[in-house]
Amino acid sequence: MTSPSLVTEDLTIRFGGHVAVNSVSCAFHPGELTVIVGPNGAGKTTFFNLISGQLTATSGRVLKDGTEITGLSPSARAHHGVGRAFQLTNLFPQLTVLENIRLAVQARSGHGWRMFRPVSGFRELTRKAEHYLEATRLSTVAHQAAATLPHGDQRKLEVALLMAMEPDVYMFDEPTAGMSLDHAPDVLDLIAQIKADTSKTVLLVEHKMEVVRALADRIIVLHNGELLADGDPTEIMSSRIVRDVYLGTAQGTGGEDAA
Amino acid sequence: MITSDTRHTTGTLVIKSVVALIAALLLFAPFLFQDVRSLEVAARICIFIVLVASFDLLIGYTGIVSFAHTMFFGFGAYGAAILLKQMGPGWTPVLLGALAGVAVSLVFAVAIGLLSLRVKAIFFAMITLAAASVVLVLASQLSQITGGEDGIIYKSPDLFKTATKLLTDADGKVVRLWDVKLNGKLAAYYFVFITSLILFLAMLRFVGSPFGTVLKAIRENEARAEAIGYRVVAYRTAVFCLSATIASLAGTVYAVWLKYTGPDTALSFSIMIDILLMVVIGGMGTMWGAVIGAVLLILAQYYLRDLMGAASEALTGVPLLPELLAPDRWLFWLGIIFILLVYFFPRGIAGTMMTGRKGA
Amino acid sequence: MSLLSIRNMKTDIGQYAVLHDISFEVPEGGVFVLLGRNGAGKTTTLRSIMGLWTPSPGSVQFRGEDISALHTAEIARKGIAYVPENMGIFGTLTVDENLILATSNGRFDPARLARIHALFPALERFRDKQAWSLSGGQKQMLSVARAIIEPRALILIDEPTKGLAPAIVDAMAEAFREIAQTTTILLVEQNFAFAKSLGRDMAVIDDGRVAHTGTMADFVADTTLQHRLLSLSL
Amino acid sequence: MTARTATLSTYWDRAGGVNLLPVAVALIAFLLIGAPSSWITLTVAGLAMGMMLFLMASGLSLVFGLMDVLNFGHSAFVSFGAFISAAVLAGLGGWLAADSWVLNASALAAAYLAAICFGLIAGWFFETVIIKPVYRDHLRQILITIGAMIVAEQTILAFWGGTPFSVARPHFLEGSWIIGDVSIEIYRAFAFALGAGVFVLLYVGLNRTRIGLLIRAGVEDREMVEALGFRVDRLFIGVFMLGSALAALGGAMWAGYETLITPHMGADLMIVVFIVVIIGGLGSIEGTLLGALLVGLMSNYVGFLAPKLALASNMILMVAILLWRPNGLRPAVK
Repeated sequence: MTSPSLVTEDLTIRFGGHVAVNSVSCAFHPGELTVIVGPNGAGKTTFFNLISGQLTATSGRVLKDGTEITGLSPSARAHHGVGRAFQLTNLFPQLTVLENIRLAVQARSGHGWRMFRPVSGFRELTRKAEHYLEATRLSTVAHQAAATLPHGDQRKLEVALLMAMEPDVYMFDEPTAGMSLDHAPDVLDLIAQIKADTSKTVLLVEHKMEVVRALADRIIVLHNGELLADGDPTEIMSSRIVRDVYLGTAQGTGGEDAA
Repeated sequence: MITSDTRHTTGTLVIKSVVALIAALLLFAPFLFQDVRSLEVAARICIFIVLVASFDLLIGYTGIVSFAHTMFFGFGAYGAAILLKQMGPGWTPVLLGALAGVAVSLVFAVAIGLLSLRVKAIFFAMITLAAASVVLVLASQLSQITGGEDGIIYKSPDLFKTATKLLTDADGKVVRLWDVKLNGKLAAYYFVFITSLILFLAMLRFVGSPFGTVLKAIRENEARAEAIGYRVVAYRTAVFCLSATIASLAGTVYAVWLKYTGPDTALSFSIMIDILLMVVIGGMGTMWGAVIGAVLLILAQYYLRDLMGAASEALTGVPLLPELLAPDRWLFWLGIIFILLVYFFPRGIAGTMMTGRKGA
Repeated sequence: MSLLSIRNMKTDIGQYAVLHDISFEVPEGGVFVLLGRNGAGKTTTLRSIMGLWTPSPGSVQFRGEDISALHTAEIARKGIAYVPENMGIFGTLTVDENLILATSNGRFDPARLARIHALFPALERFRDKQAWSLSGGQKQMLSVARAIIEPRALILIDEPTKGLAPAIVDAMAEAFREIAQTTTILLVEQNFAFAKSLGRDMAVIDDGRVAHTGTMADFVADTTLQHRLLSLSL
Repeated sequence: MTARTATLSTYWDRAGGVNLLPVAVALIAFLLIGAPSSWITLTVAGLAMGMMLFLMASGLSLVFGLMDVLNFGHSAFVSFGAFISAAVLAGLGGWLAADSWVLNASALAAAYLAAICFGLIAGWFFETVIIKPVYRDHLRQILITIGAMIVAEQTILAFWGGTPFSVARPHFLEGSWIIGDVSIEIYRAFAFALGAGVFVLLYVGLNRTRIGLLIRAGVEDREMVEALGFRVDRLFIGVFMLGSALAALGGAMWAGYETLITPHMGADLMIVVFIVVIIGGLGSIEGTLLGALLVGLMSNYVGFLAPKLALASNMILMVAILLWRPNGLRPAVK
């Protein structure tokens, strides 16, 4: 087995007396797509925030390719190759789609500090940005302000931003949230494409079971901030404990999570 | 809302041609307007275009509200003034003064930036206001160095003396071109014009560069900019320093031109108000807005006041109105116009005209 | 006549259009459940009814009166109470202060207070404690108690069981059943088991539109429909 | 954190925490100044100045806490309060000159009342016309209120001209009490007492009344207060008017304290007021009082020990406190 690209060790965060993520230890490997499931309030998004740096852990460590990144800022973690997309649409609303993507490409290229040459002089940035525009089928709206896009396209742009960062670790937080079923496949295709590249590690928070079934190599179940189960999709999906969590009969929160 | 797209609408073309026209007028100002006062106005316009544009880098492009911009302008002006006074006229004090002004500005900008750019915008505005007023008080108290309230009078480099002849004819008299004497005054004006032009073009470069796009990204969505890998605090501090540096250089140039530096010309809060008015009236986040705002307000400052004076005299006898129309009260009207503008045209003149149809 | 009727409601938040077309009728009495995936627009629907976002004009009728243009406070005074997802507890105020704030004249009706204390004994025990020191479940109880400290016609409740321990969820279900005898409840819930046990009528929201309305019994019986709308496939 | 620092901070909190800072400043100053009589005089002056600053700053802070609105034009109320009370006092010169203690006091009361009434009316006007259209847009808020400040300052100039205006003081507040070698200016003691009285009223009003309960709740979660059926926007106008009236009263008291006022006094005081609210933490009147006392004491001590550093000392104080607590000493819970 390959060495893990991302490892969490006893990752914990407390808000006052509430333990939102409780001592989660987990290793994620390249070429593997892990779906994180769990009822609302289980700590999935918080877990993501701890990995990508929007929150800093109370205790425990995060390692990327063996380097500790626990205390780093989100931008520094992005430079270590940890990229994430957000659950709520989180774009640069007044900038065009192309500008949005180019910003992500540029962050990756490290050209952000160049101030004496016009953007148009950086051909490779635009070329790459256009590549991701095409990959996400957003070319036709390239010059529209992000805020004016329909919701589905905004979700795609969210994914495009992540792809343009070219991270090693991709983290998707409910990429199809709020999308009707007819539009979701576009985004799922994109994730499948990323998954096809065996050097990439993908983490995905997702509720829709058909998505989980189609994409997951592995499922981990979070419940009340704790790692409840971890393993092969078929095994997990048929396991008693997961059913109990989802149907609200397990100890702790009940929750039909698909709602 | 500040527009980011400057695609070629009619409005954009109009604004750009107006700016080009202003540039041409400023370039030929000494030949077009041959009285002393007009040249004074033209030079002031050049300096303020730079000053306002550098403020726009903060407020319009990055969304940072600072009230310390005159402080940096003052550092540059006092740097040159103090050295010109101590060392006598020459280029060395000007250069050293510029460097010293920039150095002090950078120290302050870094300190303020690191201390308070992490906190809310409103906090930053309050802190810069406090810092600027402390510097203003210090400048008037340290009178041995700064000349206190009276300021400093000094000589500029010899080249800029009115008596200097740039070109002489056979009789040793100064050559006239279209009836304009090619003397030191002319050289001084072109020194102002060219340095301002260079600084302005440099800023145009900055905003069109990858760096400029990062600033806009931070203005739009700070958290996401951080998440895709930009160190927001570093960029904010950097643009604050950059803007401070340019303001400081503009201050040095102005000090050389005026041959006088005092709290009223280089540090006072009313200059800060002028800058704010200019950037808002012209239009934030466009650079062109800085040009239009600076030109309009300075023209108003110089010429509208005469008009008001006449109106005030005409209304003698009517209660209060003459008082409100007195030339010194012109800020009253400007303040009202400013408020109305922020309500109804928050993008200012340039922003409003350049906004294309939505989603175009 | 239905108590609350939503017709073609559209809501924009800032530059984003969130609700495209929401229509449903809440009859008087019982619990009406709104289901839907994360981000589908359930919370926005409640907030639009409450006037915390601006819905399209004429889209919200309460007892036959258009309330879509009213101020939130006026909507509340019409007899609609709101229990938000974050509970909206005033942490620096005591439990009693939180409750008294929800009365219109600053005085408790002793009978109603006694009923609340019977429903949620913890609120009596900690009357003078600052509300931030309560547990999550107790805060939720306080938030619900605030909504019923005076008679109301309709209570909007947003995900009351989120992050609560099962014992408290059961107590909450019990309390809701009691409240529903006198007051209509419009409940947004992700916990299907909980929703199932309480709801009489229901609607499913998806992508800012209403995807289904009907009775809870029919919806529970129709697994294909559930599967399609909620992806309940575990 | 080590066990030792934890214990220290526990002791600190138990003893009153940040509330002790003014006491600590006073003690340090006592050691530096040496002469007890000067120290007492300075302390009284500092406390008086602190109380007046508190009046000017409390409205600003509360308004921010309740509506997230920061009024950069707040200083206009201070200046107007000063000028209006000075004008009333000048107009009632006869009463002031009279031998009767009652007439003296009535003149002062009339002046303060005029300032307060102006503050109430101007506050209402300001909130409805200037602030309301730009709720929730900080950039435009800053710009608009700065614009309003310009207009207000120019109006004062138009009315009273640019020359300093001298302020009459009632006879019974002139002079000092001499106790041993300690001299205490009567006006300062009076300013302190009046300010302290207003603070107590505000404190009781906020903590013991229903309106106060609504305000405290509104500072925490405005939407929820509205969802409970209360018009926070109307409550806010009330708070805004109260804050403006307090600022005007503070300005009126300040006018008597300085005895010579210029139209720029508001803008100059504004800086100090900002420093006060930044130090104290926006949104709480306890924090504002703390910040005001600290600034008042520091200004007077430093003004005595190193006159040139007086204003810079406030700046240094602010920087030090921000480095320690980036949100100020006692910010409102958000």
